[in-house]
Amino acid sequence: MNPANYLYVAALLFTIGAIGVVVRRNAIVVFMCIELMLNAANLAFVTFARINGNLDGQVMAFFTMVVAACEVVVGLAIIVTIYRSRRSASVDDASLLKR
Amino acid sequence: MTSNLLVYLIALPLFGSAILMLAGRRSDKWGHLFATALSASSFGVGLYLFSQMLSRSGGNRAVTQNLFSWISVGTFQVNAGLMLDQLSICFVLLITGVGTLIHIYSIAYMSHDLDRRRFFSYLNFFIAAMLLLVLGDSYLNLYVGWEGVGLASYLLIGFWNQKPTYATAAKKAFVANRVGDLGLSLAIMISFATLGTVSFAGVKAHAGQASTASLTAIGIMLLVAATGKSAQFPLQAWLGDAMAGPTPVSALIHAATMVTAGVYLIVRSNFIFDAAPTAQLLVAIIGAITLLFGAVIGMAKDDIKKALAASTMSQIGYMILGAGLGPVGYAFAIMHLLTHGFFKAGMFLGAGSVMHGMDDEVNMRRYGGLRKFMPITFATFGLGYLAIIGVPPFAGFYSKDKIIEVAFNMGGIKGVTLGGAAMLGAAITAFYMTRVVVMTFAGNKRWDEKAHPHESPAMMWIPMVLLAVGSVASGFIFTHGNSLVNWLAPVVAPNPEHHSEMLKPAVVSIMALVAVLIGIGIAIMKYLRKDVPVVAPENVSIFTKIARRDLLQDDFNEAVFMRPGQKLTQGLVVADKALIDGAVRGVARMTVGTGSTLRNTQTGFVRSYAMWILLGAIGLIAAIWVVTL
Amino acid sequence: MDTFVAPALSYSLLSPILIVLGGAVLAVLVEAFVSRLIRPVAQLSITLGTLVLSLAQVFRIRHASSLTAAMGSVAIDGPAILLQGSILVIAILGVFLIADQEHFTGLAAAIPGSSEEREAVKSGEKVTEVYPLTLFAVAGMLLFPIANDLITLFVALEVLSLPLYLMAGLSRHRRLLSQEAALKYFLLGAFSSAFFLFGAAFLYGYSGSVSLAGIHDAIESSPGNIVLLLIGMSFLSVGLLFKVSAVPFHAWTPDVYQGAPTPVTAFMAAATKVAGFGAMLRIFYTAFENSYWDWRPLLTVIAIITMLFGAIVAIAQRDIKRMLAYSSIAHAGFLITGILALNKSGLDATIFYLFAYGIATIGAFGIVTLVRDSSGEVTDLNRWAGLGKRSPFIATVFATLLLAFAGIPLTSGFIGKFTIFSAAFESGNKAVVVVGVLSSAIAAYFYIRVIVLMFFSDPVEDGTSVVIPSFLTRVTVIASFAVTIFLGVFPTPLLNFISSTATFLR
Amino acid sequence: MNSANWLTSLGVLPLLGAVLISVLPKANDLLVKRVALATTLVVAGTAIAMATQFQRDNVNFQFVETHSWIPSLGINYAVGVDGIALVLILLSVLLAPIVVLAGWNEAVGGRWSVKTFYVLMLVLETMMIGVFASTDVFLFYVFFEAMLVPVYFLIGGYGTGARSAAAVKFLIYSLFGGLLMLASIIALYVLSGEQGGHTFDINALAHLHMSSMTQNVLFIGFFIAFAIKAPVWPFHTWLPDAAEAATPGTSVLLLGVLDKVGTFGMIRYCLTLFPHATKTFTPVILVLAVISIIYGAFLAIGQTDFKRLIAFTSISHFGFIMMGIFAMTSQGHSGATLYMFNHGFSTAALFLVAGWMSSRRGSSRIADFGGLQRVTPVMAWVFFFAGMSSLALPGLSSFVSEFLVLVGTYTRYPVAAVIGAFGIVLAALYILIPVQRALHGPVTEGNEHLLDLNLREKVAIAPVIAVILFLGFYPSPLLRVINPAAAHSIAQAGYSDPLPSIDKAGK
Repeated sequence: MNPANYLYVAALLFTIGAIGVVVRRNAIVVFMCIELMLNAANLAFVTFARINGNLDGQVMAFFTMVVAACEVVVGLAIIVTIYRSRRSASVDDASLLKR
Repeated sequence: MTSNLLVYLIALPLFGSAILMLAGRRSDKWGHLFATALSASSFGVGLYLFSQMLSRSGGNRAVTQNLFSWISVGTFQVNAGLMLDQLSICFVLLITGVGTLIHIYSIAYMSHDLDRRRFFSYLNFFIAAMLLLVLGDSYLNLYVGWEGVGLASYLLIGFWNQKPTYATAAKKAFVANRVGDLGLSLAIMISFATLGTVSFAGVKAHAGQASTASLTAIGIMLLVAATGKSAQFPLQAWLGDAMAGPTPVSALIHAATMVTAGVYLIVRSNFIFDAAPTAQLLVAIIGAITLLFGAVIGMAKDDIKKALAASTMSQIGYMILGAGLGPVGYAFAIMHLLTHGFFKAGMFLGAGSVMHGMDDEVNMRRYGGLRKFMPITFATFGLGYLAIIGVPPFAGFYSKDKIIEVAFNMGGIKGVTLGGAAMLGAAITAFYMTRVVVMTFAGNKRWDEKAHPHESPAMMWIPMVLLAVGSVASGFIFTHGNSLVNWLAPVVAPNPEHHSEMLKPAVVSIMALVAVLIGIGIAIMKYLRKDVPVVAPENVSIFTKIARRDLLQDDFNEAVFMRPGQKLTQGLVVADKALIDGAVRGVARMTVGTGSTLRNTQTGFVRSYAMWILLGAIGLIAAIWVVTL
Repeated sequence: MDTFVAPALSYSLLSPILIVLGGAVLAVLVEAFVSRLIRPVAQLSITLGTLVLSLAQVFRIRHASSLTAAMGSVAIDGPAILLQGSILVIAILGVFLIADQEHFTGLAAAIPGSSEEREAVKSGEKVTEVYPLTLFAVAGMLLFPIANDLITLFVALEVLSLPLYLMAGLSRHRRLLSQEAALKYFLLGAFSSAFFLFGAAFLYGYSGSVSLAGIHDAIESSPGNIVLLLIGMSFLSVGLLFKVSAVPFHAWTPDVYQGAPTPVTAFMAAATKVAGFGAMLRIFYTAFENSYWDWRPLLTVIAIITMLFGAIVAIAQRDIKRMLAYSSIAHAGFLITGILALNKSGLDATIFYLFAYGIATIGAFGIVTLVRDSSGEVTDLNRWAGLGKRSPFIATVFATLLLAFAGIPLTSGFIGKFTIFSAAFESGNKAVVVVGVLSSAIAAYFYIRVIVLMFFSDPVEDGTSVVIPSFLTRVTVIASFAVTIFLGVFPTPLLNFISSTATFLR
Repeated sequence: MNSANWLTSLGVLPLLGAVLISVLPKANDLLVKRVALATTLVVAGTAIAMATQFQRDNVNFQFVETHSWIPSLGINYAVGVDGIALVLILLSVLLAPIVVLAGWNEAVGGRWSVKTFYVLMLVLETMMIGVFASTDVFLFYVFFEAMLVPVYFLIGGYGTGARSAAAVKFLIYSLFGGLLMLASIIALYVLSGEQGGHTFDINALAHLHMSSMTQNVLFIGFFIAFAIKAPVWPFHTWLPDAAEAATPGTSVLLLGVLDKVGTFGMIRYCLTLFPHATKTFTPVILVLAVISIIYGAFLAIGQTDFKRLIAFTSISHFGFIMMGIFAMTSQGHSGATLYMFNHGFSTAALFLVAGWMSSRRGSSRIADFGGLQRVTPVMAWVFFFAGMSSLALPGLSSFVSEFLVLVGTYTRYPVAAVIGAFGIVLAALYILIPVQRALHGPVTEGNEHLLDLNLREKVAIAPVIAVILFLGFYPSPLLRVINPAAAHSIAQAGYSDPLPSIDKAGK
C-alpha cells in the first residue's frame, strides 16, 4: 500500500489538531489537540523513515514521545494551577493580559 | 591723481556722530557745538579741495583715494575707494555748506529739545553718509551711502517717534526707499553680470561693448532707485509724511540734499543712459509726470511744510526731466539742483522760523499778515519765492528756464509734450508758491490770541540770510560764461553738435514769464482779494478733494500693496500652521492612530493568538508556493 | 548484525552544557534535601558557580571547532562559541536579577489570595525552584544554537522552553496575570513546537537525513520532492520565528513579558533571542543556504512587517513592560535582516547585535524591577513621570539604554544597527534597509516619549519610588550600562573577535 | 603645540571644562558659571591661535589628524578643516562665551541645576567643533546625531512654555533626517567596500563611481537631513517652536551654529560627494531656497512673538545661504559661507536682546512692549542695531554676504536672484514693524519701569556689535580664508564662474 497515504493521515491529524487548538475552549482539550499534532508529526516521521529506509525517523519519534511526556507534566501543572485559582479551565477566561 | 584728504570729508562728521552716540547724555552740554564744528571743518576740507581743483586744468581735476580692498571674491572686486570730480565737488560743497548752515540754525531751533544731542549726531551721520554717496567711486560704495542717508532720514523723520504717526511716517519713508534700493542693487547685479565690474570708471569704460538691452535694463533699474530716493512718481508718497521730522531736517535732507541723490545717480550714470535711449526717455517722462504731480498737490496743501514738500517733489521732477534730456540737460539738472538747494532750504528754514514764532502751528490758514512780525523771515522767504518761480534775475530763472528750453528743443512730439509740461509746471508753481507767501505773510491775521508771532533769533536768521543770498546770486554765477556747463563738461561730456533750436531762448523765457504771471495773478485773485477761511472749505470740486488727498497716492498704495500684502501674510501664517505643520502633525497622529488600532489585534484570547500562528503558517506555505512557481 | 559501538563524545567541547546540566541536577537535589534556611544562598551560589564555570569552559575552548563532538549532532565552531558565550554572560546577569527574591511567589502552587499563600508570605518562604529551572533553560539555550541535527534541535528547543513556561508563572504580585502568562506561553509554545516538529518531519522526508549537513546536501543535489522541502522549511520556520517573536507569531510576547516576573522577563527576553537567532543563523546559513531564492522573499516580508508592527504598536503602549516587549518585536525584525543578508558580514553583524541587544535588554528590565510602590513593581508608564527628579542616576541609565535601543550614535545599538543594515544592503536588500531606517525613526519616537516622561514631566506623588537596588541588581544595571556605552565607542575588539572567529562549520 | 592635534585639543577643552564643572559643588552656581565662562574663553582663544596658523591659500584640509577608530568598518577618527569649516568653528567658539555671559541667569528656574546646564552647554560646544572638523563621514554622522541630545535637554529642561513638546519635535525631526542620511551613508559604505576597501574618508568617497541614479537617491538622503537641519521650506516648522521654547542662549546656538551644520553639510557633503546629482537637483533646490526667502519673510512679518519672528527671519536668511551655495559661483559660495558667519552674529544679537527684553517684561509678545526707546535707550538701540544687521544694512557685515550671494546667483540664475532680492524689501518690513511697535510710540503700561542693560549685558553684546561693524567695512580677513576653499569646492563640483556677457560676446 502506498506509504503516501500515511502522510495524508498525518496531515489530516495535524490539521484536526491545529483546528482543535483554535476552536476548543477547555485548556485540557486544547492541550490534547496539541498532543495530537505532535503524534501526527510522529506518524509522518515513521512513514518517512519507512520511505527513506533509515531509522532516524523512528529514533526521532521516540524522542518526541519523551518530550511530549515532559510537556504533559509541565502543561498539566500550569493548567491545574490556573484551574485552582480560577475554578475554570476555559482558556478564554484567562484574558486579563491584552492590548 | 590721488589725494588722501578725501576720507576726512567723511571721517570728520562720522567721528562726530559716533562720539555723540557713545558719549550719550554726558555730551548734552557741548554736543551741538561739536557736531557743528565737525560739519564746518568738513566744509573747510571741501573748500580746500575745491581750490586745489580750480588750480588744475579741466582734464585732470578729478582726484581719487583708494583706502583698501573692501570686497574681493573671484572677479568681483570692489575697493573702498573715493573719487572727487567736478560733479561730486558741487555736491560736497552743497552738502557741507548748507549742512553747516542748518547745523547752526538747529542749535537755536532745537534748543528746547531734550534730545538735541541725539539730533545733532544724526545730522552728522547724515552728512557723512551723503558725502559717501557722492564720493564713492563705484556703484556699491554709492549704495552704502545711499542706504546710509536712507537710515539717517528714517531716524530724523522719526526723531519724535513717541508720536505713532511720526514713527509710521519714518517707516513709510524707509520702506519706500528700500524699494528704490532694490532697483539699485539689481542694477549693480546686472552691470556685474554684463560688464564684470561695478566701479564707475569700469562701467564707463565697458558700457560701449554691452548690448543696448542690458544697458536699458540697468538704466531702468537705476531710475527705479532714483524714484525711490528722490520721491519721484510712482514712489513719491513718502515725502509728504516725511515732514514729520524737525524742520531743519526737512530743509537739509528732504529739500536740499538727500532727495536730490536720484538726480546725482542719473547724471553720474550718464554713460549708461546716453547709450540707452529708451531708459533715458523714461527718465524724462517720469520727471515730467512728477513735476506736474507735485505741483498739483502743492496747490491744495494748507500745511506750509507739506506745500513746500510738494514743491520739492515738483522741482526735483524738473531736475529728473533735465537729466532725462541727455547730454544737453545734465548740466542744467545739476544747476537747478544747486539753486534749488539754496532757495528751497532757505524757504524751509523760513517756514521753520514761522513755526518757531507761531508755536509750531503749520496750518497756513491760521497765519496771515506775518510780514510785519517777522520781517527778516519774510524777506528771505520772499527772495526764495522769487527764485523758485523763476523771476529774473533770481537763481531759479536761469536753471528752470534752461530745462524748459532744452525740453522744447528735443523737438517733435517729445519736445512739445515735455516742454509743455515743464511750462505748465512753471505756471502752477507760481500759483501755489504765491498762495503760500500770500497766505502766510500777507492778508489779515488769522491766528488766535494765544500766539505771539515774533522774529527768530540771529542764530536762526543768519543762515536764512546766507541762503537767500545764494538763491539770489547762484543762478547768475553758474550761467555766467556757461561756467557750470564747462565745469561739468569732463564728467557728463555734452555732445558738440548743436540742437536745432525749436524756440529761441528769449522766446522760452518770455513764455515762461507769462505763464508765471498768470499763475501769480490767479493766486492773488483767490487769496489776496478775498480773505482766506480759517477752516478749509468742504464745498470744493472733486479735483481739489483729490489734490488734498495727494492725488490718492496713499489710497492707491494701500489698496494695491498694503491690504493685499496683509491678507497674504495672515493667510500664510494660517497656512503654515494648518497645512505644513498640520501635515507633519497629521503623519504623527496617523502613526499613533495605526498603533492603537493594531493594538486591538492583541485580544488577550490565547485562541486568537493560535489563530494568528495558524494563519501565519498557512500564509508561509502559500507564499513560498507562489515564490517557487 | 554488527556489534554495539559506544559513541565517542569529546567531553571538553561539550563541557559548557554538561556543567550547566550537572549544576541543574545538583540544584534539584539541593531543593529536595537542604533545609529551607540556607537554600537560597546555596542555590544562588550553585547557579552562579555553574554558569561562571561553564563560561570559563567556553572561553577555554574558544578556538576549538569540531563536528564530531557528539557524533555529529552538535557543531562546535566560531558562532557556536560566541553565542554560547553571550548566552552565559546574559544568564549570569539575569541570575543577578533573579536573586532579588522580592519578585517570586513563596508558594507557586498556592491559590492566589488563599490562606496558605498568606501563610507562605508570612513565614517569609523563599521560592528557590527558579534556580534549577533557570539552569535547565540555560542548558537548552546553550544546546539550541549548536545543534546540528533536527533531533537535537527539537530537544534543545523543548529543554529551553519548558522551564521558561514554568518560570513565567512564579510572580509574587499579580499572581493571576502571572499564571495566565504561563498558560499562554505554554499553549502557544507547544503549538508552535508542534509545527516545528511537523516541519522537521517533512525535511527529514525530503532529505532522508535529520542532520543539517544532510539537508544541505539534499538541497544541493535536489533529489526529492520539492514540496516536502517547502512545507518542511516553512513549518520549521514557524517554530523558530515564534521563539524570536516575529510577526505574526509574536502574539505571546507582550502578554508573557508583562505577566512574567520581571527578572524572568529580562532573562528570557535577552537569552531566548540569542538562542533562537543562533539556531536560525545556523539553519538558514548552513542547511537552507542554497534554497535562499525560496525563503528570502518570505523572510524579507516578515522582517518588514515585524519591524513596522513592533515600532508602530509600541507607540500606543501604556505599560513599560509591554512597550519593551513590542520594542523587542521590532528588534527581531532588525535581526531578521541580518539573517536575510546571508553573508559573512551579516553573520558577524547579527551576532554583535544579539550580544549588544541582550545586554541592554537585561539592564532595561533590571531597572524596571527597581521602580516600585507598596504593591510591587510599577509598570504603568504614566507613573514613571518625573523619575529623573526622584533618582537621576537610574533615569539616566535607563535613558541611555533606550537611546541604545533607538540606535543613537555612541551606543552599542547604533553600531549594531549600522553593521546589520550595511550587511543587508550589501546583499542587495535595499528595501529592507529603507524600511528598517523608517521604522527606527518611528521607534525613536516612543523611546523618546519615555525619556520625556522621566525628565520633562513633574513627578506624580503616588508613592512610586525607586528602591535601593540590591548589590547584584546594581551590578547588572551598571554592567549593562557600561557595556552599552563601551560597545558604542570601542566596538573594535568585539567586532574583530567576532569576524575572526565567526565562520560556520559544515 | 604640535600643529597636528590643534583640533583635538580644541574639541577636548570644553569636555575638560564640563568634567571640572560636574565635580564642583552644586550649591555654588556663581563658581560654575565662572568656570564655564573661563572654559569657553580659553577655547575661543585656542581657536584664534589655531586660525593664525591656518595657511590661507592651501585648499587641502589642514590641521589634519587621523587615528583608526573602528578599523573593521574602515572608520577613522579623522579631523581637518578647510577655510569654510575653520570659519564655522570660529563662529561656534566665539559665540559660546558670549552666550554664557549674556545668558548669565538663564539656567536658573530650569528643571535641573545650573551645573547641568553648563555641562550640557560645554558638551554641545565639543560636538559643534567636532561636527565641523570631522573629515570622516561616519564621525560626522556621530557628531551630527549625538549633538541632538544635549540640545534636546537644553530646550526641554531649561526652556519656557511648551518646552518639552518643542524639544521632542526638534529631536524627532532631526532624527528622521539623520536616519535618512544614515541610509545613504550605509550605501556609501557598501559602495566603497565594493570599490576597494571600506572607507568613510570624504576625499576617498568623493572619487567613488556611482550611477547617476544612485547619486540622486543618496543625494536626497543627505539633502533632506541637511534641509531639516538648516530649516528650508517646507521642513521648517520645528524651528519656530524650538526657538520660542528654548532659552535665548540655546536659541543663539541653535540658530546661529547648529542650523549651519545643514548648510555646511550641503557644501561639504552634497556637493563633494554627488556632483552630478547636485547638477540635477539645483533647479529644485533653488526654487526651495527662493520660497524660503520670501515665505520666511512673510511669516516673519506675520508673527506676534519676537522669538518666532526671529526664527522666521532665519528661515528667510537660510534661503539666501542655500541660494548662494547652489548658485555655484565663487561669489555665491563665498557669500554663503560668509553669510553663515554673519548670520550667526546678527541672530545672536537679535536673540540676546529679545531674550533680555522678554525676561524683563516676562513676555516675548511684541504687543506687550511699547516706547522702550524712552525707558531703556541702550537696549532699544542694541535691538535696533541688531535689526539693521538682520535687514542687511550696507556697512554692516550681513550686507556684504547678502549682496555677494545675490550677485553670485544673478550671474548664473538671474530669475532666482531677482525674486530673492525682494527679500530686501520684506526684510525692511519684518524688522521695522516690530521696531516701531516695541521701541517707538508712547510708553505702554507695564514697561515704565523696565531696567536698561547692565554692565554684564553690555560687555556681552559689545563684541557682537564690534564684529558686525568691523566685518561690514572690512570683511577681507574672513573672505581671504573662505575664497580658496569656496573656489575649490566649486571646481570639485565641476563648475566655473560665468563670464561677463560682454566677454562672452567677445568670444
